[in-house]
Amino acid sequence: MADEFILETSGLTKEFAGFFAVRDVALKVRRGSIHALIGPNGAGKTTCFNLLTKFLKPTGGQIRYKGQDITAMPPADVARLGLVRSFQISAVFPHMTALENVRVALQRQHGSSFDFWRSKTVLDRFNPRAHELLNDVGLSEFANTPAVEMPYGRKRALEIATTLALDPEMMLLDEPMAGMGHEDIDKIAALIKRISAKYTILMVEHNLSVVANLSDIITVLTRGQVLAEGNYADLSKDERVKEAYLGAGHG
Amino acid sequence: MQALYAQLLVGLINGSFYALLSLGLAVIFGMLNIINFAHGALYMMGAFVAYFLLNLGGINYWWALLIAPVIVGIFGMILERTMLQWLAGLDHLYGLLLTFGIALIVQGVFQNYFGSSGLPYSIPDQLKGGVNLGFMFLPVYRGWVVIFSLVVCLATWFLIEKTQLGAYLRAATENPTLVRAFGINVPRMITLTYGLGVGLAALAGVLSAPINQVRPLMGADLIIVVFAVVVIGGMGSIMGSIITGFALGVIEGLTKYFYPEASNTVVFVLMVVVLLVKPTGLTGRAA
Amino acid sequence: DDKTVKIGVLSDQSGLYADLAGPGSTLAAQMAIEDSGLKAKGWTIDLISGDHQNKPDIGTTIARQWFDVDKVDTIVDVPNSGVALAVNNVVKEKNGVYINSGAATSDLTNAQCTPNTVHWTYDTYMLAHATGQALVKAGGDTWFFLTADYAFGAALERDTTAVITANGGKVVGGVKHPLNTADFSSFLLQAQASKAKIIGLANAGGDTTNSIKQAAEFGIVKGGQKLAALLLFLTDVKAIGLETAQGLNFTETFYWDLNDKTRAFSKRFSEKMKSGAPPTMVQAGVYAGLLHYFKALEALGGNPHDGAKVVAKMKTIPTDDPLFGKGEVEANGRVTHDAYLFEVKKPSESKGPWDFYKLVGTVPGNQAFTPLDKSTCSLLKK
Amino acid sequence: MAEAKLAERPVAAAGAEVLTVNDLQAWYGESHILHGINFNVKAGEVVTLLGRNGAGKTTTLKSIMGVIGKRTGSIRFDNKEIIRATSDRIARLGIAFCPEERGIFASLDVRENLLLPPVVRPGGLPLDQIFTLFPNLKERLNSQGTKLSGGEQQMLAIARILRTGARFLMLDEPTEGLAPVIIQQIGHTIARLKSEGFTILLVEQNFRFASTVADRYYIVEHGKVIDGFANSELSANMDKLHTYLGV
Amino acid sequence: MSALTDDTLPMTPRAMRDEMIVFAVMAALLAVVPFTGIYPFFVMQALCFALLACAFNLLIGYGGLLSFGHAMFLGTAGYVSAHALKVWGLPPELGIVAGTAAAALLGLVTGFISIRRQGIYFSMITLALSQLLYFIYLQAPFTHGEDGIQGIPQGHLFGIFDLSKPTVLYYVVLVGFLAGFLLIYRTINSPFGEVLKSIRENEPRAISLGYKTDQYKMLAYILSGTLAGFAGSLKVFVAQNASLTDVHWSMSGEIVLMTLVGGLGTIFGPVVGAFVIIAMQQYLAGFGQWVTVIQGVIFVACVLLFRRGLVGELAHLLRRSL
Ligand SMILES: Nc1ncnc2c1ncn2[C@@H]1O[C@H](COP(=O)(O)OP(=O)(O)OP(=O)(O)O)[C@@H](O)[C@H]1O
Ligand SMILES: Nc1ncnc2c1ncn2[C@@H]1O[C@H](COP(=O)(O)OP(=O)(O)OP(=O)(O)O)[C@@H](O)[C@H]1O
Ligand SMILES: [Mg+2]
Ligand SMILES: [Mg+2]
Repeated sequence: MADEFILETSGLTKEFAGFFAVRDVALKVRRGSIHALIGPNGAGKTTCFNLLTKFLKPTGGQIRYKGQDITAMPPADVARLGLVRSFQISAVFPHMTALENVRVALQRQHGSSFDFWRSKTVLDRFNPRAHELLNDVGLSEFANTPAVEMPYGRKRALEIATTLALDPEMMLLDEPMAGMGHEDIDKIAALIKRISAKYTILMVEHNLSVVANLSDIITVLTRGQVLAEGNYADLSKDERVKEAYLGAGHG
Repeated sequence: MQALYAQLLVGLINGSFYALLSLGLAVIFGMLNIINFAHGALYMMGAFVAYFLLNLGGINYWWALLIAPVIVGIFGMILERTMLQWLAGLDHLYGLLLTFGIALIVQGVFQNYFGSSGLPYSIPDQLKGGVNLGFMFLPVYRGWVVIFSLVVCLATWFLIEKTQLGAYLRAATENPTLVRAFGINVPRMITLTYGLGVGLAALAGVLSAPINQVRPLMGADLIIVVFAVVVIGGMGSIMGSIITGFALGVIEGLTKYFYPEASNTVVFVLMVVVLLVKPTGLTGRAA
Repeated sequence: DDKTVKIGVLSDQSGLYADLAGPGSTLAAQMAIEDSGLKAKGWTIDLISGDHQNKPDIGTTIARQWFDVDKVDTIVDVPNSGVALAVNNVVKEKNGVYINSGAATSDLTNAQCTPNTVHWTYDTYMLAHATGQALVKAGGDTWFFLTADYAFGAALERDTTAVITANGGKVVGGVKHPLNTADFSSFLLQAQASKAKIIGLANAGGDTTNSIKQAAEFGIVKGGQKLAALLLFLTDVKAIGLETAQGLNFTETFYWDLNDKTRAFSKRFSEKMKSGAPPTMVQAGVYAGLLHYFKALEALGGNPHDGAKVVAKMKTIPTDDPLFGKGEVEANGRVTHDAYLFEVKKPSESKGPWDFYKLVGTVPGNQAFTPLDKSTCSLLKK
Repeated sequence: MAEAKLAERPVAAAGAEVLTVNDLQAWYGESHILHGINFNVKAGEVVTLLGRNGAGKTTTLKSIMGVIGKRTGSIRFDNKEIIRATSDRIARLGIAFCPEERGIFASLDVRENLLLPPVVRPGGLPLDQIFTLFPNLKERLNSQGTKLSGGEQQMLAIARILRTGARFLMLDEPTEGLAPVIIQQIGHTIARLKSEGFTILLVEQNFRFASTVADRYYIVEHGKVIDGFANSELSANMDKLHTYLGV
Repeated sequence: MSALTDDTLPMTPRAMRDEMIVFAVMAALLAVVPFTGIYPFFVMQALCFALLACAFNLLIGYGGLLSFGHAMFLGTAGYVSAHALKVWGLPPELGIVAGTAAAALLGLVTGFISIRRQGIYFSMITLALSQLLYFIYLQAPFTHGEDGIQGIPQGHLFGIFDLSKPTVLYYVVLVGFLAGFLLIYRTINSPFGEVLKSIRENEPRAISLGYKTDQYKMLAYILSGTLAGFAGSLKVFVAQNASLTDVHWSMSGEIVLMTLVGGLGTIFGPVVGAFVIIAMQQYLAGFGQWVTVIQGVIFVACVLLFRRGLVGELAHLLRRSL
């Protein structure tokens, strides 16, 4: 591949009525890496995600994805280019089974599905792949359970499986571990590690051990601006990062 | 030009009915998340109660202004306690259908007992006659309607937007369970709120009794327009519905002058236009 | 011969017209059956009633079912022009008899006339002519119209305008208002500004009552202008109250207090009404229409169950009944009888709960209704 | 100043049980979630409920707060039975609850959110102290409640119940989504509240955090309390914890 | 629309086999109606409304969009078909096509305006649009205002079937209804239907998966409008008139009522609901003034006591999807 950065922003800015949630952020995500975005609460991480996935319109700046300027592209198109996000609050289709949840995503992969005259049995061809994905995230036993009835951690896993079904090139994960028990955290962390072989991952996470173990590179945001960038070992020695984010007990 | 002033003023008068009615709807929608289709029927009840008070109890207009909203408000609270209460947390659709059913029942019963052409109610003596403003003859009663409803609207707005009680109400709309867990008796508050919204409708009914025929269907004809006002103003927005109410009266008045055939339609045209430009109404929050 | 008859009273039992037709029409029909004396002569006459809810499709379904399943011979009343016209087609298709008393549309005896239809009581043409002519002759020669913006209102305005100009009067302006307007102040201000002597209300029902009520509020009548309601019923006047309605001019073809015969009938009628109300002209029309129908049946010596045949018979016998007096059923189905211009009494003049009208003038039947040479009914072009 | 006021208030004698839960069962609609929860909290203690996702910790807190439709058994607070009480009455008795999903109100701005819970008795934290604890909030006071970042919302949710003067706080995963600095601050806050005589019932996934503040632990599994021990016995119980929670 | 899905929709996975059996029973029952002495016009009318309610249900029950203006499709198609048959003298099949096409076009135009609005705003904008149309039809010369278009010729379908014969007309309407019903059924159970369902469940998530949800909702809206129009065109042959009642907002309310009584988001609910409501209108007619009160009571009872609707409650009891 020609360019080593899959996603680049320059001067990315978002202003809410005079308040700069994100200000002049230049972010470069290397293809195939796990890139973590950390920072104190309200630093602008989620806003950044929203800008990258077009759920918010930037006030200024540029976003380039695979060399293409996507600053003005609608959200569904961005997803079609292979840039897919997960939500901070788990997002599933509650009254559909886990299998159906994943299948809807697989279906999107294979065309536009405006065919209201065909039977949905044509979707059965996606079942093997859907089971495979559920298996990957450890949800095989839940295949026929409606998503509402699943425990929280499993919903997160399901959401990741659904995202993977799109076969994205790049995934944005917003606090994938929030609210999870230790077991689940380990599982999901292992999963992320595993899939990172194929995909580029940008994630926001407050769980430091996860950040430390998983990420290749970390960008620290504070007050909407980039404070520092580097690997965990370096950053945890950085006084500014300690003060703004890590607090006394670390490093 | 003079004629235009007259039309503007007349529009404002109508606007005050829209404002009062849509205010009640907005309060109920905002706080209970119920699209109160029974609003028109309750407005009608207000007018009828005023009629009964006068003709059966010999109680005059001024007392009716006070008593009728209370009586209808209590009726509303009974409705809330016995029926609407069970819809908390359900889709809007159910509240809409239930209140639609209630409206049918109330209107049907009134029609059975009082026929469809209605009953007369005359203007209180103190407000009879009119003043010549030069550009028009303004019946005193109409002037009173505008001023009185303006005062009521602003008082209601203040209560809901500027007091702690209002904050409770707004919070309870979103998450009644949590507000209750903070120590507030939410069910009682909601009942009272419904009573308030209904009382506003009844008040509008009393105000209109001397102007319009007191008929069982007087509210049914109006309710759709008032819905439009609430939607244009932004569902649940108090100030939005007050301003839109008055503004719409004026716009409608002007239409009646320039293109009368369209005067019933203009509201809907406006609504479509507003929603195209501002998907949640002029001041609304997301549905 | 077959001496069984089945009659269906199809009316608005719960809506806008329930007071002026509705249950009272059913009562009028019952009384007509009793008063015809046919039962004593060995006839069996059944009566059913239905509620068309002012919806044409409900009206036609009921009508069709009555003919197909219940074997009804005759449908009477049917207020609401839309429903009336829809039912008109069904009756023709099923070759029944249709005695309409409740609907205003002149189309029933013009463009849409059928050999099965008899239109009793009133129509828009008559209302316009009687009122317009009388008022212009009385000096009301400049007019301003408040017209309900749909076919009915337009027809009234058009017909009245024709009469006004024919009699030397002038229409100085008008405004079309949408159906079911709650507030008329805008329009009334315009009417006031026009300085016309007469403000013609070419509307109906709640629109009429509200415009009258608000006209009083804006001091229109006090200011010297006169209101002429082109369609107003007894029940409307009751609803507005004399205080407000006094001085109002309009036309009806029946009033309970016209003469001894009408009073006698009305007394019997109101005793049986739940509300104690005397009959309206629509209810009276149901009664009179049925009486005439029974006469035709009797003349035929039995029920042929052939609507066209019965109606043809009805057209050959002159009408004469205690409520509408003498008249005839014309070839197009139009029944002609006298029409009366009334004025609403002052509260001080009223002696009883329903004592509302002063008779101002009478228009003879042959002048009040569409002359045959102007009727567009296809039955006439032979 | 606030301290002075606090000191005047009669604090339940340390060691007395303020909350006693006995055979608590609870249902969501048809599904039976709690199958007999037993535990107690003594005045001035910080007690933490631990357990896997879906074990029933949140449901336990909600049952105490009275916001679960169907519940049976016994919950005694300050020697009053509250299993049948409505949640507004329970709150008035002096229990405050900070829910897992935060429950910030979108139609209220931050200030209104903060001032929303009525003061149930004197002695709550004054606003200036709250702002020292959570400086972000002061800055965003006029923002719409739900426009705050995830973590800011969490701060707001905790802050608003500190104002009410309730002496018994139930915090459901208060550290979720918070930056390490803030978590440390919350730890300090809890310690301070405790020193001022507040009693706290905590639900935590973040065991590391819990271990810095808790006096005692209970382990919840499948809707039952299956074990409990004091902080002092922690090291002896690490193995068990590992099997229970995978820590 | 979350609470809607929580409370009313069957959670069990659909069992297509059950549904096909019920469908076969329904079709068979309807096919023997002319031999039972049941008044066919009543059934025909109910069938038209049943199709209308099914079309409406496609939008709300499966797309989560509550249209409060569906009468506009019914009425528009009715007027256009009636005009085509009576004034232009088109044969029945072309009359139906004209009416249905007009409804489709209307769906396209109004959908373009309304589809981006959410929740209650969608309902209200559809209501506003249908009110606009109502006023237009009240005044347009070709609709004949409140008189409506009367005496519409029924003619011969494809030049063969004499529609003025009640039995022939009955089977034509029945075939039309069944065809429409099957199309809706297929749509629900198509790949498109799956996407629709996911949008109803969680729209932001569907967007993030790369679905242009507006386009799916639009297609569902147009389909629903077109089928509602088809029902309106069929109805013209049954009632032989086209009138303002069909475009009035209270008709839109009635459609909602039918669907609700039968069971929102159930396959057969709208059919049952339509039959119940039409039967009520017919048989309650004898109660005179109390009709509206009784209707109101039914509304209230429905919402308070059996919110899932008749079929919905039954399905819930049997733990089946129906
Ligand atoms: N729509 C909005 N309007 C106004 N302010 C907003 C809006 N969205 C976010 N903000 C503000 O922007 C800042 C950044 O928010 P953001 O959600 O991006 O933070 P974050 O880094 O994700 O924090 P956390 O770790 O707590 O989730 C916050 O102070 C928040 O209050
Ligand atoms: N509203 C609900 N309806 C039905 N079941 C529910 C509901 N809320 C929770 N549950 C179920 O109740 C069980 C206990 O849930 P609870 O929220 O109490 O767990 P928890 O211990 O707090 O877990 P977590 O650590 O994930 O917050 C879970 O199996 C969950 O799926
Ligand atoms: Mg965030
Ligand atoms: Mg929990």
